[in-house]
Amino acid sequence: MFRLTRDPIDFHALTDSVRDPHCGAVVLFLGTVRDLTGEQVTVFLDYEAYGPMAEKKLAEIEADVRRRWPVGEVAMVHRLGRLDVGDVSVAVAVSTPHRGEAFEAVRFAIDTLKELVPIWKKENAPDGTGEWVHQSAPASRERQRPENS
Amino acid sequence: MFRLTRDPIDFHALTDSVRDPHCGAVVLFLGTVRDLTGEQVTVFLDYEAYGPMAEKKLAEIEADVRRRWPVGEVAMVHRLGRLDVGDVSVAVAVSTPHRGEAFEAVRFAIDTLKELVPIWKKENAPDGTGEWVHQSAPASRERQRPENS
Amino acid sequence: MTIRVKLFAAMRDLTGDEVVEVEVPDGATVGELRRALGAQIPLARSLLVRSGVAVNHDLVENDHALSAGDEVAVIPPVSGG
Amino acid sequence: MTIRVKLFAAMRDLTGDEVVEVEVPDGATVGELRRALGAQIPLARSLLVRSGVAVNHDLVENDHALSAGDEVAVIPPVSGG
Repeated sequence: MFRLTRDPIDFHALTDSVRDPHCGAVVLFLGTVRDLTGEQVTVFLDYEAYGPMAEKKLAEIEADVRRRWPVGEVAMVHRLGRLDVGDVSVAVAVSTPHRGEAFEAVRFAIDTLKELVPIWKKENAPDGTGEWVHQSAPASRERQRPENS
Repeated sequence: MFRLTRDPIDFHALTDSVRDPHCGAVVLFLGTVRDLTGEQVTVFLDYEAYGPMAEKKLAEIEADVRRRWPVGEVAMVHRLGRLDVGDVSVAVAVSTPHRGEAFEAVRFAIDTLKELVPIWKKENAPDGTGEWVHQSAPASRERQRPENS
Repeated sequence: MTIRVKLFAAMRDLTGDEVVEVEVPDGATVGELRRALGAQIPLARSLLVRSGVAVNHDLVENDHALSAGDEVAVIPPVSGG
Repeated sequence: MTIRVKLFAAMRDLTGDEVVEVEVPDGATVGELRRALGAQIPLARSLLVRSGVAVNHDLVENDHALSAGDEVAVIPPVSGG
């Protein structure tokens, strides 16, 4: 299951939705809006997506996860629009028979989502300025300044 | 925070309890009772602990996690007593500034909990027989038969 | 042929438009589209160099040949998550 | 001295008791306690070999010297999680 939404993410329901009697492990990842990105104070973020392409890429990631791990259920939700500090921007939950698989599958899903899904965030500072985040590669992004999650 | 409890684990509250505006990442792990362990059908489990020592070891794991990663919050709860298929036996949640740290910290916490904390489970089969699980080493345990999570 | 190109994030803010129409020869490649777009919107050139181009919801290389009716979008480096 | 040894899981089921009292010389080591326990409860020997011994809530080696009043427990291979 995957979804783009402008509403708050119900990550409790998401966690429940992946539970499965054949699966001994559930892993949930939440990305939340931090008050600081590097030195920059963030007051709120705007997220926008290229919707049809984002949904296609999320479907591909879900299929990839199911191909690579013996997943019971996998669920990914990304929020769009204005988010305040503390809000959940993305949630990924997976159930698998054993715990190693669940950690690997969720890590793969969130890493791939951040790399491939056409979603962009604008960081809005206290002085009223806003800046789209467009680092050119994950590696240089990590070096230049920390991500929000 | 860590706790042993005979009540159902409120993992939603646990997830909320670790959220932190300085932390962009939350990872939650749930271990749940599977209907099958290897070829063996499980109808219910009994968990028992050596309480004071288990709490000491959980405190040591929490301190270790805080020493090794820039954790906002860490929470670990293990349930004791009779658990049915689908019940959550253990929950670990961590928040950190960045996601890699959160995955590593939760993985470390659950792996170390399973290795060091004096808790034992008895698998009860449909024929009424019950067997304490006492594999002698994590390595051979993995080989001999899969764990429940 | 006229290709309607969707723009997002800073690329859209630079141009002020969610869609720009770009005139290219029939059967033009994505590389030719990039050059036409850069000529039409000089301000967008430096971000365009760092951006991908998606045709019908998949990123494609510069030698990909376009057809009238393709859904085309410029994809600046993404920052979801 | 008399050492009260706590038993758990299969070790407790083998003996039927949550605590057994074992008589050892003053200053005896954990290794000596293991031998005394194995002599007292022959059925427990094979699990005892695979178990740890905790003194005051930490696992200790066989050369650890016991004191009267220590809290001692046999720790079979754990299976929490």
